[in-house]
Amino acid sequence: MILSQFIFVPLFAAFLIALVARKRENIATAIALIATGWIFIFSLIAFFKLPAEAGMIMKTTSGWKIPFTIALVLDHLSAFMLIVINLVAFFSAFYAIQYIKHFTGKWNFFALFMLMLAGMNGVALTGDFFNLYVFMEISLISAYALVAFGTESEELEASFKYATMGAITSTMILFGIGILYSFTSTLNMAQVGQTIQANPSNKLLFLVYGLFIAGFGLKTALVPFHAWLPDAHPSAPAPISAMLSGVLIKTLGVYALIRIFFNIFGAPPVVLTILLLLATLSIVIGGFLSLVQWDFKRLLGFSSISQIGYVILGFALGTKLGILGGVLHLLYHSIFKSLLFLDSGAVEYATGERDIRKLGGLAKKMPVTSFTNMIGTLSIAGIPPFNGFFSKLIIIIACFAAGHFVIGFIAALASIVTLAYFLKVQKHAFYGESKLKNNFEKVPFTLKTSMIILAVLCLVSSLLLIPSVRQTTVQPIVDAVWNATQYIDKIVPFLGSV
Amino acid sequence: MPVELWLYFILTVMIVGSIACLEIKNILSSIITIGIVGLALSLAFLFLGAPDLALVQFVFEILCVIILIRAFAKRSVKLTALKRDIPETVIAVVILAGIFVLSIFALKELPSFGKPIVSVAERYLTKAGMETGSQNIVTSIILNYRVYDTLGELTVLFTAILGSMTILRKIGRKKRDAK
Amino acid sequence: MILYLMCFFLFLVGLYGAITKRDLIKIILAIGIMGYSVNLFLILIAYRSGALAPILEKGLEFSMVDPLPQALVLTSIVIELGITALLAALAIRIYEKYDTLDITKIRRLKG
Amino acid sequence: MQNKYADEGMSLIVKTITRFTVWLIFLYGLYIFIHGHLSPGGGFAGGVIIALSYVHLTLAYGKNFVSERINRSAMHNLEALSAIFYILIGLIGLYIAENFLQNFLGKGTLYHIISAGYIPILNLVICVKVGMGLYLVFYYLASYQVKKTGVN
Repeated sequence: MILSQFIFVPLFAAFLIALVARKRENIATAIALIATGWIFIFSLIAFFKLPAEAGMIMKTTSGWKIPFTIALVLDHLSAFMLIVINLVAFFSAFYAIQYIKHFTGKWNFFALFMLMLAGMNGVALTGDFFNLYVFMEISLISAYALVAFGTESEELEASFKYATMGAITSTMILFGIGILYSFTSTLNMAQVGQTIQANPSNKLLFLVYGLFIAGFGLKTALVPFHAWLPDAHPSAPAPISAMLSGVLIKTLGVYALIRIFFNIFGAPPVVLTILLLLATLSIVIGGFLSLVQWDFKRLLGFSSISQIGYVILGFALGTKLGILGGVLHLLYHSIFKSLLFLDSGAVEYATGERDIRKLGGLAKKMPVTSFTNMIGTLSIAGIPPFNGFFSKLIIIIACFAAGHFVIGFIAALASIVTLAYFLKVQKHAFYGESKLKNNFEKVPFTLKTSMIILAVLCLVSSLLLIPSVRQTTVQPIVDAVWNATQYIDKIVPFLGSV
Repeated sequence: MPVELWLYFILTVMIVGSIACLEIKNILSSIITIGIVGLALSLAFLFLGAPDLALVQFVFEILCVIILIRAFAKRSVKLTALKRDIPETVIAVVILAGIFVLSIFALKELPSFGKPIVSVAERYLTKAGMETGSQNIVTSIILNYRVYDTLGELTVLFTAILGSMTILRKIGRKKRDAK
Repeated sequence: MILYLMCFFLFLVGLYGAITKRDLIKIILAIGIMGYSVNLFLILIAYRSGALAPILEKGLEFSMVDPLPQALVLTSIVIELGITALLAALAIRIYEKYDTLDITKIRRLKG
Repeated sequence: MQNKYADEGMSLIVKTITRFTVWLIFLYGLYIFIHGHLSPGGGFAGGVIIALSYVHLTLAYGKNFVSERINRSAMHNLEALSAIFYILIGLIGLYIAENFLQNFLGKGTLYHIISAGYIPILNLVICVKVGMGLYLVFYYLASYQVKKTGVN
């Protein structure tokens, strides 16, 4: 298994697009599609090859032993993230083929898209703190540029807001890495973890916790750090919104938080408590702010804050059941949220309108979009046969099992709020009378295909809960998170001596 | 004069320069002041035994200042009449002061200046020349041991350039025809 | 210890500028200041008393400073330049669209 | 050098001096990156210095003068090509040695200019990439025409 291909294939595609496809846009599309398809297939292969490799593949780069070089580490959590990233990326790229016709600069779009993908894959795979920072910056910088892709006033403003906040917190993360280096004298994650867990009472660690929670918390859009998300996510073109809400906040935010605080720092109780609080706040505030939105994509953005709160809540409970719920909700949310964003993109493509008060009666004109949107709505609101129900149920049960009755109650109530604001969308946008002013354009083929497949996945992914399937797929991921020292123990034998 | 004294001096210059840069009301002076801060940093790198960085910081600073001046000062862009929002500033200063006081306790535990824990890097210092054939150890790290980072670094630059080009397109959306 | 504190103070000065200033250019500069302080911090923790730059000399043995943070800072300087360029491009476009650089007047989007 | 852009840029004195200093700056950039594995500096510093020599030219002579003489499309191609080349070096490392980006050339003798395996090649690649890229950024930022459309 060549682990570095997850990074160099998209990078190569991006550079190739910039070299040969500046004038020929179809080539850009073809390159992007081949590259995303390639790594999607390999990410699936990687996941199912893992059990044969004792749950961990570690590859060093440039031929030296760790910690003298950078290691790429594939364990179940990374492989899971790779699948989520590349699944959404593939369908977004496929969707974008025809969607992007309304914009100029197709090759810029696909090159930046591939760079963002490479950055996220790098974050999911790397086993080195500084490398994490570098790849994070790659995906963030391309995200800033993609948010401003339409170059309208609002988009530029949202991008500037996102870019300044992102840059400030990235600097904080780098400061944290510097402090870690000062007393561990290494950058390899496993070795840092080994050193820290030998001496966990160091006061410097609290400073590091603070810097990392602010840094990665902003990337996750947890509540005190959420201000950028409702501007940035709606401003981007729809496939990018799907990528940002679907996977970027999860890779740079949730995954990085989980990897660092659970596997490296050994889940310190202080951090878990803080995360629990922030997650609850996110659920409530995100939910209630969505209620008052009339812009379709903005509503989805606020709803992302609320849903990401559920994911973090699951993990922050620190119990096996909670982590199971968190992992499932992470996967499910990336499927249905990207589906909903793609739906909103289709509506915008067809009508040129995002304000749901000015829409109406779309169910007849856009049957596919309307139907898939209905499925997305039912999933995100947690209606039984759809996937969102199961993950939310598990998280709420885990809350009660862990004794956090109030939080469990809040989470259950917020789920009803979710249903309320999505029914508002259904009522105003898809049913009722049409209030459209613009021309109506037909929704093209690639848009429909992507939406239908994601809608099917909303149903199919519930099958992961069947015990025999769960045992081989989800359980190893949960173990990788829950068993805090497993990551370190597996890498330590590879460490070379000075 | 020991290195520490020089560094106190340089850091004071940097802090004063930064505050000045943030408070000056003229855009050109502000950009030039940050140039001075950057050059002071370059000097600090020289004292700390990092000539590579001093060189890179120096040339990057020049490029940064030129870019900012050409982009803003040349266009006679006006800074806005900065009316200070007093309560907001006070709250920010109080919070930051709180963070500073708390950080004193944490930063006390850092290894004292001049006596770092060097474990992984010891290998580079003793064996890099033999193992990579490069006389400059920093180069041997960025281009051999941690060459993957440098790929990422190049990509960041590529992304930033592509991103700026994307943002500076005159027309982003194609017009759609209204009914 | 005092050097580290001064360095952290510089970081907070940058943070102060970034959160209280309302001018787009001042915000860009404040982010630059934060970057300087982090770079300086990384090099400060790498310094060894009496050590020289990590460049080998034929036939000489001497104590050298920790070279790893230098490699990191090299990367981080480049990243900062990229971010500065991107922010400058954004600021120019915003200036074109709104005819001002005051962030309080650029509030088309509601938080 | 009579041309139609004689009024642009800076004064005649600056232009005349620039004609000499540009080459010095350019050569210094070359020196810095060629000696990257021997002395302080390397591909990044060298690349920026080379970009600065172009910037120097642009500042002194005005952007129209330079943009007529420098093929920007070729600069774009070179930039992307050097990045591709970096990955290709990595792939050769994967093929000949066993890891991505592993050194596959002999180490040579320490302290000699031809030594250190693939480091000089990578320095060259980085230098081209950084030089071209940063000049392009400068060019696009400096030559962007702000259209006064008023607040829209």
